[in-house]
Amino acid sequence: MEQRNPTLRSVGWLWFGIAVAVLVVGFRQAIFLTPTDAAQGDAGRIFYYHVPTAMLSLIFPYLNFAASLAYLFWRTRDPLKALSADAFALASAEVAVVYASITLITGSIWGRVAWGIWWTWDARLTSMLLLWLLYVSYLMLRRFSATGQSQTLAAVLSVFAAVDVPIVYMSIRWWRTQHPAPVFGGGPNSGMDKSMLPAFFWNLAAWAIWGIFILIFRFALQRRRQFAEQEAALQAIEASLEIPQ
Amino acid sequence: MTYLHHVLDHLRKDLRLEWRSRDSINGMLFFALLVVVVFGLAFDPAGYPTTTRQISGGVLWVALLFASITALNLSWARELRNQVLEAQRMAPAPASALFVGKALANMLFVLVVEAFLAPIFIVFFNLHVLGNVWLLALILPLGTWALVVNGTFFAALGLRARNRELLLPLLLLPISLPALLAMVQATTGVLTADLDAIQINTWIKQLVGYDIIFTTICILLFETVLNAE
Amino acid sequence: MTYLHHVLDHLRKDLRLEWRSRDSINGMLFFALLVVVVFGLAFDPAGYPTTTRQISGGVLWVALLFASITALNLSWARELRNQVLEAQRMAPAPASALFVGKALANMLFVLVVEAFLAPIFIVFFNLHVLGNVWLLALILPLGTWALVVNGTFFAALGLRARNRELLLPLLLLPISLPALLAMVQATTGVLTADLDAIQINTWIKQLVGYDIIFTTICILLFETVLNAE
Amino acid sequence: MPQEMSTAATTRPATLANAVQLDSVSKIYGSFAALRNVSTTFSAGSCTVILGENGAGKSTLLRVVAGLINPTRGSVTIFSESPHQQRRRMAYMSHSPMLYDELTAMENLTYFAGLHRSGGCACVGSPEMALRAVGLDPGLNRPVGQYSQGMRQRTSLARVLQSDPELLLLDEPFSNLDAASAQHMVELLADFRTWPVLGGGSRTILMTTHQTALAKPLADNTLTMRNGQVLGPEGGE
Amino acid sequence: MPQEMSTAATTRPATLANAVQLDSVSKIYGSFAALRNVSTTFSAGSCTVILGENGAGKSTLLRVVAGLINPTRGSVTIFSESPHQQRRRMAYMSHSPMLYDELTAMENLTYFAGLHRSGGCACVGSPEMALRAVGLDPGLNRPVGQYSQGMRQRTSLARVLQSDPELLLLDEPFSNLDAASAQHMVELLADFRTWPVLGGGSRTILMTTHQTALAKPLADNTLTMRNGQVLGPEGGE
Ligand code: HEM
Ligand SMILES: Nc1ncnc2c1ncn2[C@@H]1O[C@H](COP(=O)(O)OP(=O)(O)OP(=O)(O)O)[C@@H](O)[C@H]1O
Ligand SMILES: Nc1ncnc2c1ncn2[C@@H]1O[C@H](COP(=O)(O)OP(=O)(O)OP(=O)(O)O)[C@@H](O)[C@H]1O
Ligand SMILES: [Mg+2]
Ligand SMILES: [Mg+2]
Repeated sequence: MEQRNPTLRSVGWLWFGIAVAVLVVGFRQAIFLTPTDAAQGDAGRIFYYHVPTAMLSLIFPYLNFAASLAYLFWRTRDPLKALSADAFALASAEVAVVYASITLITGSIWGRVAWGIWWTWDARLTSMLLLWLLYVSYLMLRRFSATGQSQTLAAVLSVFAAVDVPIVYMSIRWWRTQHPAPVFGGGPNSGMDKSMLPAFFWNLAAWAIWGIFILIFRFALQRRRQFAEQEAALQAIEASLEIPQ
Repeated sequence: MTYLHHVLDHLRKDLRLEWRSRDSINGMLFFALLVVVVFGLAFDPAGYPTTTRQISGGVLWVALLFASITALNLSWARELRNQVLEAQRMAPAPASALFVGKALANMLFVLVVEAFLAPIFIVFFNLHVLGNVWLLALILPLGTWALVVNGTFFAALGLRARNRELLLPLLLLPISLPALLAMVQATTGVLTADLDAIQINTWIKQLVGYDIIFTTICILLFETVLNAE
Repeated sequence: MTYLHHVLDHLRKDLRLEWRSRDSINGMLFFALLVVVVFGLAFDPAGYPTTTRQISGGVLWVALLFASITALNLSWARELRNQVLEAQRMAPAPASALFVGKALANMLFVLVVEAFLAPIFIVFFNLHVLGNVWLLALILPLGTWALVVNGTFFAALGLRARNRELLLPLLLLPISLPALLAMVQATTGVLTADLDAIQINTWIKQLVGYDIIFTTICILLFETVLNAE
Repeated sequence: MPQEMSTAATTRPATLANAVQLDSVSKIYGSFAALRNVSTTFSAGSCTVILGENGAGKSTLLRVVAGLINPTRGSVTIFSESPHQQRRRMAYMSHSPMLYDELTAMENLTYFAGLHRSGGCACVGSPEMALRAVGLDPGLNRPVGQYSQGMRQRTSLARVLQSDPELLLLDEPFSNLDAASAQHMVELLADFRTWPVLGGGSRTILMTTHQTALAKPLADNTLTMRNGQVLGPEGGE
Repeated sequence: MPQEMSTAATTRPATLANAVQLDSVSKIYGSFAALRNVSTTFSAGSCTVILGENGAGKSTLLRVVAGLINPTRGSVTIFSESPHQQRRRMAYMSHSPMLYDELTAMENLTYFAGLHRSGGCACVGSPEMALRAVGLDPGLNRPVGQYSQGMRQRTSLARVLQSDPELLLLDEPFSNLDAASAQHMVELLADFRTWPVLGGGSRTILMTTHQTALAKPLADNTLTMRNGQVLGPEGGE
């Protein structure tokens, strides 16, 4: 078991420490060091939390997709590997939901300040909401189905969800959008002011490190649960084997 | 060819089962009708004809969506009743034929409901279609198939879960939202004549793409779902 | 007093059953959310704020209606599972206590869902309440009780029918239409401030009357329904 | 509640009172008669076993006696009243357990005990004692849904026993039980018959089964049904 | 398909081939082991009866052999292949009838025969013959839902027999049957074992039951299970 391993455990603590440290640096950069945005005032600082989490929340679903495919592939060939793929899929789905939630919340707070409304059915926002809904329904399925079958069914649903996400993007591209255009790789006016860059990258790094930390932590937890279950079953088998027949 | 025969066998069986009871179709029809009435009461169509035209595409699809959700659940509950499903799993015929047969049967049922509902809907909401009516004959089946193919699949997926009836909408709605969006936009576009031909075309193309992609995935993954213990 | 004890026993049991799984509440909550999103996509509230205000009362109640229908069915399905219902019928405790206990439990569940849903609804539909918000705190529970008391009753009525899930909406919707009308009108009136206080008052009075009448009828007739073979 | 062996049919003083009386009872489903003009009585204190092939109407008879279905024609009286009024004095156990899967055995039993109370407190039965009597641990903290079939059947028996019924109706109590569990249940029932009744009456048992051998030691009378009619040795008269 | 009496266990030439082979099979539900390291073989042509108390894992074993559940560990081979690949040669009958209530017996059987065909026409089984073999009238125009339990059980048997299986899995085929129907079913099964197989193999039967007396005349071997393990005389070796 990986968690019982002391070196891995200290690596885990180290990673946690780094995550917290970088989050603190990012916070300092974003709140105290960067000049106030001319147009939006201090509310513009939500940018440093909204955009990194938004970007990351688009990555975790694909980790979930990859893990689910791996699960489906290994399901009959190598059940043990399949189990760890499943644990990873579950962990990444949960992290995806968390990050999407943060994006939605920071976004709507920002929207309240910038646009005067909490929500609008604009392409970006709607697609983000759908992403959130898809992965919440993934977690719901895992809750509702009986033990033993939930993993396969969840993996199947994950394939659907992953196919759906690009379709969502495509299908609402034609809507008029209120949400700002992409900062990177957009038109000639895209890109951000130099003064904002350090804060942005510190925060992006911080949220990425933090996300990976909770992903692995959740993964290890789920693995431990799986091992405990297996061990209990194994013990039951072994105990019964000792009884002379 | 054998595959086709199997699909037809399943389809015939489902139609026969439905014919013996007629529960699904009658239920769906009445349910959809009620939803239309509820919306009629809630929104007062006569008072605001323009508003009505704007929302009626949405109302139509929402009514069909909820009506079909119950019927889709029923269609698998039949297989579950005497554990017939286990017999299906033991049969050497390909699993996906069962899926295709059932999806086709459900498609037929919902189409029948639509055929009854459409005129009633128009009368009730006092609609004058401003756009090209014939486009609706394309949009309706495409949208229906999008609902039905995913619905049949997810009803099977939730089959052995604790609260089947509750689970299906929870899974189906998020997955079908893009299709729903396309259907509603296209339908409303035709009703109000607000969208030009190119825009409607785009929505229809998306619907076709959605149908093709999801039908393929469903067929590929159905066996896995059926045999997930 | 004994009656009250029995009601509390039943209520406690239902709450405990729900607490063990939390399926109904979670499911209802997510389902209601989905319905709101579906309507949001279908009707595009941001585009037409006035239209939105006009229809959102209807949308809110329709969402709650659909969400609670599934949960109401589930609440009786539990009694059916191991034929516990027969044990209930054999028990010397008054049958209507069972009904009241279950209706109260369902009321609690739906109220919890409403408490979560209301803010989300306001955010998604971008609503500014133009009338007196506090009236809503009166209208919501009254309307909910109207839905729940009839829903619990009709779910019990359809309990032994072949297609339970389909039957409940078919029975419940027509019976609840007057209450639904009152709720929707009163809610919309408060949201748009179109209606004056006297009109809203009238709707609320109607709702109260409906609640009293139907609660009485349900309690009186429940034993008959339970023992109808 | 000691679990002594008392399997042999204890010959009891023949009380004259009838526990159950059926007067030309018919039950018709659609156009199919599940019970045809059944007239019979079961005297208080007796144990009657009803035999008969599938579809003979055994379960229907029991459910009519329990008051769960109303006969199409004829009348049923339990202790000289309608089954509905005598619910407090009888208990019915069908082959499904009639328990909530999500609750533990104790929670289930406490709840059902509550349904039987008439005053403020639930003091009619005592769930712990009933559970001990059937050989289950009242402290077991697992929902009934996770019990094995035999344990569930025993819990179900505890449910009917705790209400201290004078008339006990059992529909195939041994089906799906293995031989040892079935034997255990037979002993329990024999024991149950010896429990004293508060008001000074006696315990009546009415059961159906296909496993004749098991039920024989218990039975005072056997009754055979066929095609909705009672043939065989008439019980209780 | 004549229904002669051939109840006595016909001693067949011991074929060396194994019909079913289980290699240290375990099945774990959550943390509960329903099957524990079961290794056993059933030789082709034998009839094995599995006994054991409730929850011993008999049904689980049968379902693992049928390929309806995958073992958590270990492997199952049917005629040297996976159960999935040998579906065509085996049939499984559980205690629920696995029939559509709304269809008549003929419609049900025709439909299931169709699922077995590999070419254009459904010529594998012949529903009429199977129905006659179990003593039902193929022309009977009533939906199966209105049949009595015994008739339904027979229809269910016809369903599995029509596919002409070489390996027949029966889970408590006699439960809920009255004595006469059960006896009839035993005779049918004995008869079934004498039917010739097209390719020249032999018929293997694997069944669970609690009614030992009924199954005895059929059985070549019996096998006892307890707590998910196979005890008793090992079958088929
Ligand atoms: C609930 C509301 C909102 C949601 C769900 C949301 C969602 C998103 C998403 C998904 C991204 C994409 C990240 C990427 O493509 O890598 C993003 C980026 C961004 N958002 Fe929001 N957003 C919301 C509100 C807002 C508001 C109100 C503002 C400012 C007025 C805003 C400003 C930005 C900016 C500047 C970016 C970076 C653009 C880019 O690089 O693509 N967002 N948001
Ligand atoms: N609700 C019902 N509707 C229609 N027919 C019914 C119903 N309940 C029972 N029957 C019929 O009544 C007859 C008697 O049924 P019953 O359950 O009493 O038989 P039984 O003697 O208990 O048989 P078994 O030994 O199989 O339990 C059967 O033929 C059955 O089909
Ligand atoms: N889906 C499941 N989930 C959890 N446990 C299960 C499941 N199916 C079976 N079990 C457990 O596995 C054990 C063996 O069950 P099985 O049905 O094989 O017993 P059996 O020998 O057929 O008993 P019976 O004679 O009662 O039919 C039981 O303890 C049962 O509770
Ligand atoms: Mg019976
Ligand atoms: Mg079994």
